Amino acid sequence: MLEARDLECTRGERVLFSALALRVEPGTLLRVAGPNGTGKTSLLRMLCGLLQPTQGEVRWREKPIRLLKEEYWAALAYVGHLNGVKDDLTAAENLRASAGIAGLDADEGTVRGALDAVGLAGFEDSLARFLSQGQKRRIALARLHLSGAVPLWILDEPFTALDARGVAELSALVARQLAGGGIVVLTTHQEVPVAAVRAATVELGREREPRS
Amino acid sequence: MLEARDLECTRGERVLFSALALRVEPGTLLRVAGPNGTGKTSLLRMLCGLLQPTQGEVRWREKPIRLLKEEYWAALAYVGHLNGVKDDLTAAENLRASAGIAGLDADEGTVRGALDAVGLAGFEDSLARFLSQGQKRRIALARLHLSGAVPLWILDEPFTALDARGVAELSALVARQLAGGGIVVLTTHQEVPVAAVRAATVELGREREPRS
Amino acid sequence: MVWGGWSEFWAMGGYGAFVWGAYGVTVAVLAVEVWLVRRRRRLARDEAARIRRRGA
Amino acid sequence: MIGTVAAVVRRDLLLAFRQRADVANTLLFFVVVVTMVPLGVGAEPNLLRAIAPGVVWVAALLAAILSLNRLFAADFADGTLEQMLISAEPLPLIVLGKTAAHWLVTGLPVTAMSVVLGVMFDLGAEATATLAAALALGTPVLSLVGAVGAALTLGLRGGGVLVSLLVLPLYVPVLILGAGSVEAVAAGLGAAPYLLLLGALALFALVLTPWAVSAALRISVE
Amino acid sequence: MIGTVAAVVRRDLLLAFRQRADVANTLLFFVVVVTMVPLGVGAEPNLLRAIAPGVVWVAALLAAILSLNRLFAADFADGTLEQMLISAEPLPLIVLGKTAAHWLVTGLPVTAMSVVLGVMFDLGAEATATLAAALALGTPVLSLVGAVGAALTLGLRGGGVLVSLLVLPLYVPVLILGAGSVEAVAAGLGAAPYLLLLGALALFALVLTPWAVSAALRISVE
Amino acid sequence: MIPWCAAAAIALCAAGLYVGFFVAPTDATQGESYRIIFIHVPAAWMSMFLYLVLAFWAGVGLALNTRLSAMMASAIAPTGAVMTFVALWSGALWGRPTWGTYWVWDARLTSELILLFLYFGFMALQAAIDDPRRADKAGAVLALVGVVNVPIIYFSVKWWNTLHQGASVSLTKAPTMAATMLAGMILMALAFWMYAVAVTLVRVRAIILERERRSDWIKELAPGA
Amino acid sequence: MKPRHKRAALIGAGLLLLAGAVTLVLTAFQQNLVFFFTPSQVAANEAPAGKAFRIGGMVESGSLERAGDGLTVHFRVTDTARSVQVKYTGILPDLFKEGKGVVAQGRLGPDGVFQATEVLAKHDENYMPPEAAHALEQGAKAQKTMQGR
Ligand code: HEM
Ligand SMILES: Nc1ncnc2c1ncn2[C@@H]1O[C@H](COP(=O)(O)OP(=O)(O)OP(=O)(O)O)[C@@H](O)[C@H]1O
Ligand SMILES: Nc1ncnc2c1ncn2[C@@H]1O[C@H](COP(=O)(O)OP(=O)(O)OP(=O)(O)O)[C@@H](O)[C@H]1O
Ligand SMILES: [Mg+2]
Ligand SMILES: [Mg+2]
Repeated sequence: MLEARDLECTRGERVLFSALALRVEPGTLLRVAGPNGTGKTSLLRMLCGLLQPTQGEVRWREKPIRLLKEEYWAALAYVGHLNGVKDDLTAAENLRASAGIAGLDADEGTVRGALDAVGLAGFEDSLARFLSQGQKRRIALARLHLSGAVPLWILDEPFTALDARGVAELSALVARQLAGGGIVVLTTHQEVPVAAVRAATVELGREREPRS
Repeated sequence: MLEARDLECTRGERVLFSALALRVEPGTLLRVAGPNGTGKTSLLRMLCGLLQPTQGEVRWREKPIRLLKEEYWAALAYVGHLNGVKDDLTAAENLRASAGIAGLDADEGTVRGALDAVGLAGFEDSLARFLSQGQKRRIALARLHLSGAVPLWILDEPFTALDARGVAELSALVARQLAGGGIVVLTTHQEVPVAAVRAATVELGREREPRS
Repeated sequence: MVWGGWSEFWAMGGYGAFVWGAYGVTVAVLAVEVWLVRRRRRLARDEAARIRRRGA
Repeated sequence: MIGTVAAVVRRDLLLAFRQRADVANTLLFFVVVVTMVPLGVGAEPNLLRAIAPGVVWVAALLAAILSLNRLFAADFADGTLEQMLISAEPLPLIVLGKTAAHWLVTGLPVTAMSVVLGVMFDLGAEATATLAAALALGTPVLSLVGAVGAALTLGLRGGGVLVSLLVLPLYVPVLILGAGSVEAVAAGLGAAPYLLLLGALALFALVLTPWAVSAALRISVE
Repeated sequence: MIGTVAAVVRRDLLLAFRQRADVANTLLFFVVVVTMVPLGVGAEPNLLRAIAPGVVWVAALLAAILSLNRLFAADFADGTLEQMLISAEPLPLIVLGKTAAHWLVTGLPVTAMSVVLGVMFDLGAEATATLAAALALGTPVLSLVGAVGAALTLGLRGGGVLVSLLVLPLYVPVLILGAGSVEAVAAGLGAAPYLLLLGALALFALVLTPWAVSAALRISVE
Repeated sequence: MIPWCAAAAIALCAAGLYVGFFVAPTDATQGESYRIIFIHVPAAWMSMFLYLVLAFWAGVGLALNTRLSAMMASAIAPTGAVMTFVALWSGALWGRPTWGTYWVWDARLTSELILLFLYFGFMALQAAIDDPRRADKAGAVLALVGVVNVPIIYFSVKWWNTLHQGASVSLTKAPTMAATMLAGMILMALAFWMYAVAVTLVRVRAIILERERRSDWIKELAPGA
Repeated sequence: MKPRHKRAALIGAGLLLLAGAVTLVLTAFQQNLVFFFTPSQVAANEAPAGKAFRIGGMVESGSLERAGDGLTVHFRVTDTARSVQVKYTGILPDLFKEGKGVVAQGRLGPDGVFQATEVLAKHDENYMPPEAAHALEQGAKAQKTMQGR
């Protein structure tokens, strides 16, 4: 169970949001919505423990993630704006490297299976440099197939650059994760095409106007 | 009037498409559709003259662009996958630099006006490094406001990272361009939310399956 | 008293250039630091006061 | 047309100034080389005087080579280069602007610094002036020729090395002429022929390389 | 745990190998510096022998500094670094892996090259061996300490220069000990105390810097 | 507190200089040039001491996330750099008449120079970072890494046989220095200390005003500050 | 392994390595790592042959001779046990005196004379007025050696 208490985010001199509280139970999809520049990405990064809140704390299973550290991160998969894909590695090498960094061990079969699942069969050994935008995004998303047992997924605009079939496949994947009792937090400017039993939305930047 | 004859595109060893012909009259919106990795971006870059077709040619007002060169490019505005935005320049500086490169001269008022028009009022003097994804995209799109009299726009997934209002504003802009007798070629995986009188679609990668 | 007169004092037994060079630069550096830090405080205070006036 | 060049130069200088790295890096590079050489080699004035011109020229070469991959890489990675290729202005002009900016942040500081170094190493007025003049004529060649290498290897995997391999042989004449000029002065001969040749090289490079760079860029960005 | 380090090292080496630039660039840098020095100084063997260790060490330092910005910058720009920060494995281990890879592509070639250089400059077997040993112990310190600087200045505007400013003072002891060891041997004394101290520095750095780097990375990526 | 420290600094400085120039006798070997001791040693002591204080506050700030301690650290740095510079400068000017050279690369001198660069690095790093919170933390990491240098400076004369002399004043043995000379030196050291406290406090107030100008409590503080 | 155990293991390994580092440092300080060599070391052939190095000690009382050109001097450097003959041409520092500390850079000639290229005076940590110095002079000076360590 993921919980945030009294979160405040300050970037530069602007307070993006404050006194934000949320509580996400297993099996729930949380959508973070709001116009450009209102702090969605910042919130997700806080939930990941990449950004320290200026106030408040994030808790995972009743313990502050600030203390849990690696224990929390072992339960987390994060796909950010940036793909974390190296142009000079092939798709398979990229995925294997990601697994190594995350501390998962992925054998050849798992890696190929994951790439297959995101529709990159046949491109395993192409350098990422020679893949299209959407194909690179798929490499990043393939990480979700590796970390099968990870309960918490945080996805920042995961549908970007995907074609219609890609969107559908990812939606199905998210639905499966939810059905399995996982938690998914995501942002998207499109309508969320996920059939979730339990869903919630956090709306950022309601009243705020940019200040110079 | 933009025209392509018998275009063929080969990337690596794969033929992405061949014998592609198209003809876009003034006031027409051309959407290039197709799944990830089928060559949409490649086609747009060919239309820009950035990529040489392995076969066929692109013609602008009945002359091959290969010969027209700067004359053609003076009539073209292209917004690619990549924003062409420098993290270390402010929004205004970025836009001014783009104008300089494109050979337009933009005075202070024009630049501020363009940024205002894409909803970046108040962020003119923020370094792009400190802007959100959507805000960076808006800087790239602000170029379209500068090049008022340019008849041909080529936009590669222009709606990416924009929020709902951003999408609406861009759609209105595209509609205005079309109404003024301009041509717009774009790709998008979402439904095109533009009310165009004359629209056409090129569908790529219909039958193609990725080959290894 | 260890000195026979001012000129002897300034001469520092022939080491005047070194002794006064060291002292002089020290005094200069410290003076500059004091000036800078006071200027910084003044600017900060003015700025804060301006914000306060605007905000109030 | 001049406006375009100016706009590009202004933009690149602004970027260099923002990142500050570029300008100061070159200067710092010299300070480092110069303070490290006595630290490592021992601080004998005669020895240092003997190696000073060599050190300055080697450092100039290194500064040029090491900064070459920065010349187009950033613009390539973030899409600005594409915009340059489809500019309504002639590409060679834009290239000239970028090269000029590169020279302003590498060659010019080197040249200016060489005067200070000449004094520090006690080279004597005439040798110092010759060193500075040779650098003023030679460093533009380094930037212009280097740009061809940078453009050819843009986005290639082995980029960094390739550039050095392509460019180094072309740099050797500049190095020989440049070092030769200072030695000629030290030997009591006139440096004029060396400087004239360097000037000729600079003019050749100024005229020919922008076209080569433009062609190379169009190929590399495909 | 070891698996993580290995995975990171493997990945970085693979990347370095793909880009090839990294390894070969360092070597090329050496060859350039070293072949240029006789050009500038004149090829008197005794003189060259005297300055050779200093030159090699200065070049090693420069190579280390110049490659530092590549250490984390690419991973930062493309989002991989974020993934490392939220890895289930301890960050210092991952950092260690990256630093090890950095050493393998900069320090190791330098060390290997030094043997060739020692022969070229006719240093004699013992001095050459000492030079190589000193480099083998000293270059890891350069990589480890440099990583702190690189992590602290990640994504900053003045990055390049700042790194040099932060890291150089910390490099000076390594330079002095390293050059001193060879001189001691050339003077007919034992190099042992120098090498012992270098080894101690290396161990200290090995233990302490990964934590500092981890802290710095978390701060810089915020 | 600031006026008191400033007044104390001025008074102690006057007393120290009086003792140093008019009471303390000429040194047997160095003649009058030794009078540089009255700024060299206090400045050298303060340069090391201030670095330790800086690192302490930086560490506290990093561990407890208290902003004030980080600001203390930033406020100390320039004064520390000034002290280091004075120690180097006066030492060099002292070295010429006594040793016969302004500079040698011995352990004490080199490590003191490194200290100056560490101060510069700390300030440059903080200046380069726009976000004050990140600047504080990054500076703290650097400061803590640099702490190893201080014992090296201090013990260098013991560990190596350097050109620089050993300690004249230490806790474990009687000072090897005439009493009036020592008195002058101690007075000047106290004066430098008071100076450092005064300047640092003024600077930290300025920093607080700069950083917290937007928060409410500062608005009450501003007019009277 | 749980993350907490991993952290503990890492810290343990770190402490081990640190202990190793300290051992190395201590071993290094047992050997000689020097800014200058003493005459005894020179006599024991510990100083570099045919290379420039620094020699440190006291100027032996009564050993100083000035040559006719007024610039060249000969003196002996001693650490009370052994001494080395030094020849130097150039300006001496003011503090250069018989019975005082000195550090000279140069190389040892085949005749056993140290040809100095640079002579620096080394001051000890004693500061006292001339009268006191005079009083101490007799007894203390004989034993006083260079501040070697
Ligand atoms: C640039 C040259 C010099 C530097 C960087 C330097 C640095 C230092 C430092 C850092 C200290 C404080 C260390 C401690 O408290 O143990 C110190 C102390 C001292 N220095 Fe220097 N010094 C220099 C030149 C000199 C010279 C030329 C002399 C006189 C011959 C001198 C005499 C002293 C004395 C008497 C102390 C006090 C030692 C004590 O009682 O602890 N220094 N110096
Ligand atoms: N590193 C940074 N330093 C300072 N301010 C930043 C930084 N990153 C982002 N910001 C500011 O924080 C605000 C929120 O950014 P964030 O990326 O969280 O927005 P977002 O809601 O994800 O927007 P988008 O929909 O465009 O992705 C932006 O207005 C931006 O100006
Ligand atoms: N530089 C390149 N060299 C070789 N092949 C490439 C290169 N760039 C792209 N390709 C290949 O060309 C194909 C089409 O790429 P393109 O970027 O045009 O696709 P796209 O239709 O725009 O896809 P997306 O919807 O993901 O953006 C891809 O399958 C890719 O493998
Ligand atoms: Mg976002
Ligand atoms: Mg595409």
